[in-house]
Amino acid sequence: MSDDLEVYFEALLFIAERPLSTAELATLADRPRPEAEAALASLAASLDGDERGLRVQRHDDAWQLVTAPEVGARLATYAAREEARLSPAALEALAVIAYRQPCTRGDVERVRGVDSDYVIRSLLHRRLIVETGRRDTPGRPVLFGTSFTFLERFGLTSIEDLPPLSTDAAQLAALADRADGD
Amino acid sequence: MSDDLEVYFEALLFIAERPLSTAELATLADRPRPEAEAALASLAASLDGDERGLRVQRHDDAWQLVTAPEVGARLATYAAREEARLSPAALEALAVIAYRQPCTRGDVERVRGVDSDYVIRSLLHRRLIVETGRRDTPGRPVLFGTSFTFLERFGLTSIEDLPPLSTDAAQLAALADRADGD
Amino acid sequence: MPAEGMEPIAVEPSIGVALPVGDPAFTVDLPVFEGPLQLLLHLIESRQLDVLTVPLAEVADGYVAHLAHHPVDAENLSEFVAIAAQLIYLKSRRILPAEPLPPMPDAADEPDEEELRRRLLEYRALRDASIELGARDGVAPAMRREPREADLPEARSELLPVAVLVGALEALASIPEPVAAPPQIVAREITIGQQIEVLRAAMSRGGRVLLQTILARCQSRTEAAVTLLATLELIRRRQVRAEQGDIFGPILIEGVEGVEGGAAE
Repeated sequence: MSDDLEVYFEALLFIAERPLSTAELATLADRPRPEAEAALASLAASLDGDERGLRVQRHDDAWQLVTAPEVGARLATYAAREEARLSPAALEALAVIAYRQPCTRGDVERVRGVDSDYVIRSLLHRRLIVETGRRDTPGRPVLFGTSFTFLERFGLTSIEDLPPLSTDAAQLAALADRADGD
Repeated sequence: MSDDLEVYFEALLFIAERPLSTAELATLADRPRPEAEAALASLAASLDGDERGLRVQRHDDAWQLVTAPEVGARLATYAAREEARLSPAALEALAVIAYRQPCTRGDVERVRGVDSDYVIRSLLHRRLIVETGRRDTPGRPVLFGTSFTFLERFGLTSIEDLPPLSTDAAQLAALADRADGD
Repeated sequence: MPAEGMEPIAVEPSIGVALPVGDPAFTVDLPVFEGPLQLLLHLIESRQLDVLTVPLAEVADGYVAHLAHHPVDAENLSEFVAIAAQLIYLKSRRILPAEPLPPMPDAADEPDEEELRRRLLEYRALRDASIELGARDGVAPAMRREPREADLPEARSELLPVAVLVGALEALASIPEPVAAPPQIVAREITIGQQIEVLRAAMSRGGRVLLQTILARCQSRTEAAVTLLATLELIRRRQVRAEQGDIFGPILIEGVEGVEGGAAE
């Protein structure tokens, strides 16, 4: 790596105590935003490709430096972090939000078939999800999305890293097509 | 870089809150000391050679990850901006400690609802809070209070100058008063 | 073993009335299903049927039996009952092809098997993903570096407004607290068996009754839904016949001659 901007961004993300947005990083570097974005993408790729101990995590146009998931298990032992496991119900709601974000409480309840107010509050409380806005439909329901805390906890570099949904997704699409064709 | 040990050490030095000795690193990796030392030297050389934003610094047999000296001056811009700005998490913890001092980490966590170990450490590092003693309950947890630096940064002459809280916030902060022994 | 081994099922009036739902001996091996899709999927998967192709009416009996005999999450009882009604409708349509049931008052309420199947598939995909997520919960986290003073180069510190401290607590106070978790199991006071008894009692005087009369006495939506379910169950057993002159008109429930209540069991 020799690009000046990448060197600067790596150091900046190292000392930053919060995720930095592309806009902030561009301002700090005094460069146009597309250039900053390209440098960040390149930094992320080079950390990934070189099999280093660190990774760039991206979520909602913000960036942070984290440890590589490959060493996460060994580090978790070192850090001796103890967090209460999530209940199956909370995991279900979290999965719906992670895969369908941004989505509303109603969306979660439609998929799960049950009231999900309590689990969504508990996910909010654990900072695993955040409110991302409101949907432009009657009642303007709150939209939820996952947070950096979610990515950290599950060892993901971005939500694109989520394992694909099982083949059911394809089956669903096929069913939908069939229904549309009727 | 593909050596397993180097990857682990880079991640470990990244999250460690203090410099780690060769002996500690060897123990954590469960490898003989010379092997650990060789991996650390190799990690240091590769970060240096690749002209990255980070460097491994060795001081008296203790190792830490630091930013590259080349970017130091540019990082000062960010630091100045950041000094004036505490993260939401840090502000929450600082506010709880300011209004309910002296209080323990457990008190802060009860109010915030999340683990607050790191954030309290970061406030200690910024010298905004200090240890004031220990609570006389089982486990004798450390008590924290605000510092002189805190008063300076917020332009207060004493903590009696803190503005009053709304009912909701006061009720929330009062959770910290439940000294039920952490 | 769960109830699906008990086919063919019939909802026994006596069951449920004195059902000791809180009895540990009764609940020991049974998962408490939180939602109807979870239960439906469990029934299909435990019989190794294909969600894509199985006629959902085939699991109607197992579903109703489970609902009648085992505890489910009481908070979501009406959702369970709604799906039960759909399944029983689908089943009666298969049993009585020549005698179509009266149309639903609202076309949108007409149970749609493919729509239910689509929901099941979507639920299954996300449930599987949630299991996968659960397996990696905190196992190999990507860890942030927490800030420390040594990282930041020396910088001139500026005055901070005290308002930010108050603001932090106000913001924290505005985060909704999770309300206390609902109890997992509460005694169910209304069962299909009970409502069957109610219907039979009403029919014992004159052999027929207006369904609307019974529904008007119901104290809750759940009770009304269970009553409707009990009616469907009696129709399924051919112990009663239902007649409705026109849409939204009164529904007359009439005992089928020669079938004494309970004699079929």
